[in-house]
Amino acid sequence: TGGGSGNDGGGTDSNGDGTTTGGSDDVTTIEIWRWPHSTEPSNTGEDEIVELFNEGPGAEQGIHVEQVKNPFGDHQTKVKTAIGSKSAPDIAWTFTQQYYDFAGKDRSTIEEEAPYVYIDDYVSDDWLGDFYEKELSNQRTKFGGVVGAPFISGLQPGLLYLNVDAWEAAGLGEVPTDSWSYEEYLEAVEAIHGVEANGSMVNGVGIGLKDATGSEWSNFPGTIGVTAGSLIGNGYQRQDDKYVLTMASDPELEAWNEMFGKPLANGWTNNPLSYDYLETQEPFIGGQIGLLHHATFSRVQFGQEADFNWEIVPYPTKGGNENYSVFSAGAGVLVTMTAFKEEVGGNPEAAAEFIKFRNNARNQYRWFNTSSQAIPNKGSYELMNSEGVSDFVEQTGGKDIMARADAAYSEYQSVREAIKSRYPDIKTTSGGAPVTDVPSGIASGRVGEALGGMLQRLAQNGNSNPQEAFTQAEGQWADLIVQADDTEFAEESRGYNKPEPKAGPI
Amino acid sequence: MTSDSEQESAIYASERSDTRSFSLDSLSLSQQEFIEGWLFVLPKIAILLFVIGFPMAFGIYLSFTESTLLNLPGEFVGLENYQWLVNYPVWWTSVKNVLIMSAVKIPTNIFFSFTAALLLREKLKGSNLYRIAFIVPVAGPPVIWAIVWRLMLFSNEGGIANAILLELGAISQYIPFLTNVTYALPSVIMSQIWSFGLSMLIYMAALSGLPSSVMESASMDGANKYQKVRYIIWPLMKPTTLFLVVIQLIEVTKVGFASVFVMTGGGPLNSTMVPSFLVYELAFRYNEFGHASAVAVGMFLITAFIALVLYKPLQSNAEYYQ
Amino acid sequence: MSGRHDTIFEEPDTTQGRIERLGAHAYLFVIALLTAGPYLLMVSISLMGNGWSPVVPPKLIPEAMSLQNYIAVWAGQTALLDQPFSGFFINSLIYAMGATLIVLVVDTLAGYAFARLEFAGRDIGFLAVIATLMISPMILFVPLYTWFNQFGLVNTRIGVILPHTFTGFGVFLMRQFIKTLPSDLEDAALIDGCSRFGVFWRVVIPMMKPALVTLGIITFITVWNSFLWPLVLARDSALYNLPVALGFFQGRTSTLWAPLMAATAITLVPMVILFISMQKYYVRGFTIGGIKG
Amino acid sequence: MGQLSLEHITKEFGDGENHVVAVDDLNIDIEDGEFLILVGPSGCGKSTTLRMIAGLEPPTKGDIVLNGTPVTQRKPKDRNMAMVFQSYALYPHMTARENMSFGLKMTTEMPAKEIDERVKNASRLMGIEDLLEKKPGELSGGQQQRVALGRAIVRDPEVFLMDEPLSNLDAKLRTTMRTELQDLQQDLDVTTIYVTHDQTEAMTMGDRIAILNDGELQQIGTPAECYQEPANQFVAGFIGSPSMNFFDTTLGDGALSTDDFTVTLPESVKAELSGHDSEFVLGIRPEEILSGDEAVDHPDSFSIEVNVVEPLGDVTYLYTEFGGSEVTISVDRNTEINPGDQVTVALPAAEIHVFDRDTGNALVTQAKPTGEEYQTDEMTASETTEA
Amino acid sequence: MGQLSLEHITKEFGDGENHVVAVDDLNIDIEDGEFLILVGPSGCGKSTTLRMIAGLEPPTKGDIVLNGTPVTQRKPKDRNMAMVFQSYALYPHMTARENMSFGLKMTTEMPAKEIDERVKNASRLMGIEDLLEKKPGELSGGQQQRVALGRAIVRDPEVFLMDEPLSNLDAKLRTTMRTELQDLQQDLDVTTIYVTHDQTEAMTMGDRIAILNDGELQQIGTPAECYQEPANQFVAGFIGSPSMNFFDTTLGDGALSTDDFTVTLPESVKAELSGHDSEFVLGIRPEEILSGDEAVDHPDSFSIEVNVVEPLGDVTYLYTEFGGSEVTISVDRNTEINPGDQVTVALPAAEIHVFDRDTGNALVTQAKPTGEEYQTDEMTASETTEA
Ligand SMILES: Nc1ncnc2c1ncn2[C@@H]1O[C@H](COP(=O)(O)OP(=O)(O)OP(=O)(O)O)[C@@H](O)[C@H]1O
Ligand SMILES: Nc1ncnc2c1ncn2[C@@H]1O[C@H](COP(=O)(O)OP(=O)(O)OP(=O)(O)O)[C@@H](O)[C@H]1O
Ligand SMILES: [Mg+2]
Ligand SMILES: [Mg+2]
Repeated sequence: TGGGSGNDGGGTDSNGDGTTTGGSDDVTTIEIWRWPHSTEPSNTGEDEIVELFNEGPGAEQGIHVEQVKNPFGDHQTKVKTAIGSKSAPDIAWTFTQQYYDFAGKDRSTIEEEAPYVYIDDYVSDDWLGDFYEKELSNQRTKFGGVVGAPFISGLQPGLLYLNVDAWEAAGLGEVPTDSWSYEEYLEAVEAIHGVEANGSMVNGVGIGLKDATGSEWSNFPGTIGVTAGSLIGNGYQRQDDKYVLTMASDPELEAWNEMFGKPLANGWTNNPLSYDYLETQEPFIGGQIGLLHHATFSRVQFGQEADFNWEIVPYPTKGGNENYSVFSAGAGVLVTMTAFKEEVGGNPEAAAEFIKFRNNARNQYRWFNTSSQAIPNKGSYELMNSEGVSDFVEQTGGKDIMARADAAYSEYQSVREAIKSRYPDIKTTSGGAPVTDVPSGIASGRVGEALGGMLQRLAQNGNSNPQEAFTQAEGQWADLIVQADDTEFAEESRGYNKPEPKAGPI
Repeated sequence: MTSDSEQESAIYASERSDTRSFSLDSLSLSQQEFIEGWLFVLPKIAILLFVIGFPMAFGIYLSFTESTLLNLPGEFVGLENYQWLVNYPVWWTSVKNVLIMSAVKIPTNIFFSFTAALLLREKLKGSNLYRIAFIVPVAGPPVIWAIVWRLMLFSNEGGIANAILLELGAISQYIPFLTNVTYALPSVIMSQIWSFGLSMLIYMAALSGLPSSVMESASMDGANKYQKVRYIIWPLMKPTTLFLVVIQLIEVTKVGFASVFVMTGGGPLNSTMVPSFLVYELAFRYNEFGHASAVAVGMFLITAFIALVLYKPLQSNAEYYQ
Repeated sequence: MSGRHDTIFEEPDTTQGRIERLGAHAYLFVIALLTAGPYLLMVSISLMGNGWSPVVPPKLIPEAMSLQNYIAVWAGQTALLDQPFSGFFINSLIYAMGATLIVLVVDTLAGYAFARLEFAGRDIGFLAVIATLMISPMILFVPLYTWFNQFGLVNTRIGVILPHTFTGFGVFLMRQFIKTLPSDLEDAALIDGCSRFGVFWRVVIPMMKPALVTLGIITFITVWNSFLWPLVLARDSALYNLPVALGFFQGRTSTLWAPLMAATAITLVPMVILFISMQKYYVRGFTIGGIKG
Repeated sequence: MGQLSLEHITKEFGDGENHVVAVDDLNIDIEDGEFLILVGPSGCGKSTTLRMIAGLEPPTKGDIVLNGTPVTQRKPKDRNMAMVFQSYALYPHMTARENMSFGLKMTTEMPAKEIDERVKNASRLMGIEDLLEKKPGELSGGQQQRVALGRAIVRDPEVFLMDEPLSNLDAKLRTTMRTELQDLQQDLDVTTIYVTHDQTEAMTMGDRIAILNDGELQQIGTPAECYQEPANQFVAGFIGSPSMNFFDTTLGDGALSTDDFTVTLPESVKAELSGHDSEFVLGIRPEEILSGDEAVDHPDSFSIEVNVVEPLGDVTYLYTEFGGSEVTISVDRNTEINPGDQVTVALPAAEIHVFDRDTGNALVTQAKPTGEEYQTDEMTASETTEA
Repeated sequence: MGQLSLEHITKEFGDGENHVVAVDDLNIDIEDGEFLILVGPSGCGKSTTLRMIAGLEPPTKGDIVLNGTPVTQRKPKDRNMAMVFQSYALYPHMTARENMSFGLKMTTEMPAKEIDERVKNASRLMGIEDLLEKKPGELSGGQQQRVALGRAIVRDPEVFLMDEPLSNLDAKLRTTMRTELQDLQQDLDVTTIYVTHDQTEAMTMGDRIAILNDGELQQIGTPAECYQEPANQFVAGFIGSPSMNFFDTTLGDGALSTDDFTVTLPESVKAELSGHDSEFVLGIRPEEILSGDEAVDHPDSFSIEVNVVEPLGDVTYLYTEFGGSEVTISVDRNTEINPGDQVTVALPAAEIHVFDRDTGNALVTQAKPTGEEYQTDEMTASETTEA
């Protein structure tokens, strides 16, 4: 038997690092650390795949997988403690950028320093080929390779949740089905604010801004800029390797003001600092939010728990230009399965075996049927189309979302070209992807502090003088880039509207 | 001492040791006591050294290094982290917040616990229910206290407290208790001042030790209720009060962690940051272990300083209790 | 002797006395509402349907009471947690009892020596033990984890228990208590032929029952309520204690309030009962340790 | 002005199983300026009585009358009495000065200057002027006692109540304080009720002694009366140290006798005892037993063996056993007797006390001490209540 | 067999400011079977001495020699001594029987049966056979004391050490236990060292008394010696109750005198005092001061005013002041003197003690008590050490 599998839960193997090679028939036990899904049957689906592996390929290769579940809020603490003391699990669910500051570093440096391995060393190109290019190229631009196997889509295809009952109570008429304009959006937000629906008082739009340091907030201001014509977000890396910050610019600011700034200034929001981004789900489920910018996975939970009619509506955009809606809006964060290096206690070989299994097209598809979550795997999408989906997915509208995700992913190529045409000095990866990531990872938890602080300040003071706030925050960020050893900052991009934003249709 | 008797005692000693497998009898009495003493404290010292000796030394060492999650310990940088600390505004915010917390929490805690103990001493009907009500918050983990109060103040539009206040007509508009830089710290503190149950019990114990003849003397001397409390009971409770102040000064930092961790995450805008949470954040959010260690050492020094400063008056006031 | 002038209020059968008592009740009631009110709410919510969420206005009183949350939590049938809560309960018990046992043995031994024996290095040793009271655990996480890992103590019950046993509180308490005991008995036992340990075991320990209960209760409650050490040292959720397991109800995207409240009640109620029934001992810990220094 | 009467004072505590009658229908009149000593065994109700007088404890029944006015329902502060506690009950957080002035500050509007003056006077009287700025913790037992007295004096009360005020002091200090207290009371001439269970204090300090037992008054009278004419066996045994020796005797042939000895009774005593059963308790104080040369000539003399000899320096006690009792004999300090010696003793009829065996009431007492002479005094029946 | 010697025993505690010499170069030889009493004021080192003998405290210097063998470095259990504590120190969780057998079980291989036998004997001796199954909490003070003694006896030690064993008992019980203890010690004939600060115990119980002050031995001798021939003023003041009266006097004209009185000295005394300064301390015991009729005829008589009269029943004390000192006079119990009376007194030269004013050493003592007669005894210089 494997070390630890004979234990009645009273502690695993004597190495304590979760990995044992030995036992009479040479079984390697590996640990995967995850947090529980808040909806069912996702957890069951997860367990099933692990079981399948243990019985099938695992048994053949002498690998046994054990799952360890951590409360979500404590997961990161635990993983970091384990990494810091060189006894990391073999695999963990992570937001990769939270564990290592990759900014400005090339692959060989990262390979040497980061706690996790490049999964592309362990899998075939073929296997990787099943994933949507965007998720991979995203990683490639940051890390120079793929460090985590994506399994929940990081692309949030412009999802805006609508409390239909509140909409109707506000007498707003038809629910929008096509892209709509900022003006219409703001009118709706104002109209919804304060109506009563289903016994709840409703706020116009939900916005979660708690926690100045959360790394989510480094994405938050930059990602909605797309809806106003900025295709870059916070900034990019130039061909001369210097970083350019574009956050403090007209399109970004405009998008911010329309989506959140004005509602904040007018009090058409819920209490923004009460929640972080993820927590805004709760008041939406409670029926207290009319419109909510949120991620694809929320849908499943809303479907299971909300007691009112809700729908997903298209994103409002500048002038109602539907093109803008397809790309990212909302703070999408990619969840990956990360395999840890032997130096910090992992067993990447065995881990990779499991990851290959868990995240191949077939099993992603299998899991999709139990979770109804958008997944970044186009092979799976093909299976969905060819083999159909489960009743659960049908009920929760997972297939539609997947279709939207697929569409968004497939438009990625054209967006890429548009970016390159707008910013001729932008650096591109060998695969031709423009590098639109600026350092916002770990040591720059401080970036989160700067941007989160800015957002909190704006929420606190009713969005007063956002331009200055954006400019100042960008300046702080720039300073961090300057101070960091590995990165250089393009000083000429410091300040508002520098460089000149060049907006326009794709 | 004659050589004869020396011999005799040596013989005596060897006789005794013959009958036992091991004997300390050849040592002098104080040598024996030395060995016995260390044998007695050995298990504790061993646990202490084993469990935290190394980690503690390592932690202190980290504060002199530039360490990150993946680089433990990192390069030795001398006092750089402390220099950084002194110039780090969030650290000072956190220190200021702890001071404010103490400045509010401790007097209110003393006030509530003292008055409650005084009133419960009057053997009112239902005293036991009150007592249970006051004890509940301190019996369980601080985490629970924080969760429960977060629910009161926080989730949902302004929290249950708001809903109730609104319902009662006490307010006309939601108060953003935990989400406004003005209200957040007061709210966090407010949620904590109800955990005075242990202090109350300690006051009750002290009050029951109050010599009744002194109280009776005061009666004979013609002191009225207020005067008895003001001039007799309260001054006599001084050692207890001081003791409680010290306990809480040390405790504030710990309880502060749970509240801040659960309720505000230090925000908004660091307005509720406390040193213990700052350590956590630096280490586990920013991965800055060197900085985190410096903060931890700073915290240790502050706590030790407080304890040292207050130890003397505490001890010298113990005399009332003889 | 306690006559009526020991207390402050007038006799209850006078008008004045009645007014005084009424005022006291009013005051105490309001504070009681603020200390225990949130907990009553907690219990109330735990008895509602598992979909309770903080809507506006919030539902505070259950329409139909049900124990379903307790049953679901206890059996491990909630979305975020598929492990039975009974397991965490048992873990909490094991940690609390294990740590209590170690602390009682080790701290009593050390407390005795620090109180009674004269040996070189005693004062330094005592100071070192006391200094542990001021350590913040946060910074010890990683070093301690690393260190324990080398001995295979991570993710073991003993590993979770150990960090709860280094604190100097118990030693201090025991030392202070022993100092209040007459040393004559120990002298008598020495003359009667006991070894030092014999004295400790046969004479000191039997006299220390109240102090042992006190230290036992305080340790038990502290360890039961402990959050950070079990969180870090138990890698496997099968080894979590109750406070850590509470985290499971706060998921990535939402909090399961009703089950969380039920779980909270399960964690809290035993301690409240223990605390209330043992408060005399509990409080004595602080009075011996603190005031009669 | 401090004429105090206790009228049928009764105090009961608890109910059911715990019911205790601490004080049982007590009647005492105390003159203005009188120094009354309250004695009795532990738990007999001394403190309770005092506390009722002070107003610290309401009586279950009866009235306390001060200068003709009932004060039973008054609060302690309105009775104008001061109390000195066994534990001193000084306020530990106040200096001696503050302790002494506290009562005046609380009850009067007296200007600070006058209070100061009074404190100064009282402290001069008590010889504690140098200690005024010290806190009780810094004072010795005797000094604390003085401050406690000073605190009582300063208020210039009508009645002093003192509950074993000296019992926490060591023997030497006690002796000193005893005389000081007496002097003080004589100087101030304030009615004083003084609880003690110390023999010496009881015998020497007061004008009268009231002896309580089980909440009931046994006797009240001057120390000499109580010593010489105890009203009953309880008082006889309680007052005097070493205690009176008691023997169970039978009356016959005009004599009280045990197996070991006979006491031939004078006529007057015989008359007194007639009409009772023939069983009596005979009592005689250790110093009244004749021994050695004095005894040889006595017609009722007999011989005993001495068990223990205790030369105390100024007096020597012999311990022996006869007549079925352990007996103490007090002899001259220069007597040369050793343990085991045979000694001739006699119980002079003139010095004996006789008690009813059932009720314990005194039938024969010794109204006047008669020294060494063998002469018969007149018997005085005790004047007071019975047990 | 329990011949014990203390050889230059010294004990120091603490350093720096806290440094205390608790016992200072003490030399005492105690005979086998002797009953030695250790007295002295509080803190003089009595307990420390006892504890060093028991082995509970190592001496700083010096040796403890038992039957010729130094035992200084032996553990308490290896010294074959038994100790009885002021607090009894009974193990509260064991029955009386277990308390008594504990020592035997710990130190010997004795079979249970024999232990039982011994316990039975000891308890018979102490009269506590019925109490053997009770725990200390269920026993009265006197019973506990007996068990504590029983526990000591049962071990059949060579030396008994007793540290104020009776001080927690009430006065009556103390008297009883005192005699019992004496009897017991005589029966067992075991070397006993007994610490007390009770005058009566000191005077009556032992063969010899050793008086300590400030850690130094003041005098060692029989009770009578110490009473009559105190080696110095300290001993004179310490032994005897009430204390000896002292006066600062000047020698002149063959008499010691103060402003108030003169004591004409016999030749022998004069001779003794010659060669010293003219300042002396004169001491006289309360019972040796002549008063009333006895004094009138005395050539050195003078008159005083009595401040306080304390009739204790068996004896009466007068308190007064003359010669610059507060003075106690012991008079017959039947004396009729009232406070304020003028009384004639005299200090008979035959009864006086004279001390060097600087060293306090005795120059003239009273080797033999002489009762009431005016005759001059020979002066005996004290035999022992000086303070
Ligand atoms: N508050 C009370 N409640 C119940 N019983 C009481 C109370 N106070 C006194 N008693 C009882 O009343 C009786 C008399 O007590 P009190 O204190 O007056 O005795 P005392 O003569 O002062 O004794 P001591 O000499 O020991 O001080 C005792 O039996 C005591 O137990
Ligand atoms: N363990 C100790 N540490 C420091 N000083 C001590 C210690 N034990 C005794 N002493 C000091 O030694 C001196 C003698 O103390 P000891 O107890 O022998 O006196 P004692 O004669 O027994 O007094 P008492 O009559 O009060 O019992 C005192 O000054 C005391 O304070
Ligand atoms: Mg009393
Ligand atoms: Mg002593």
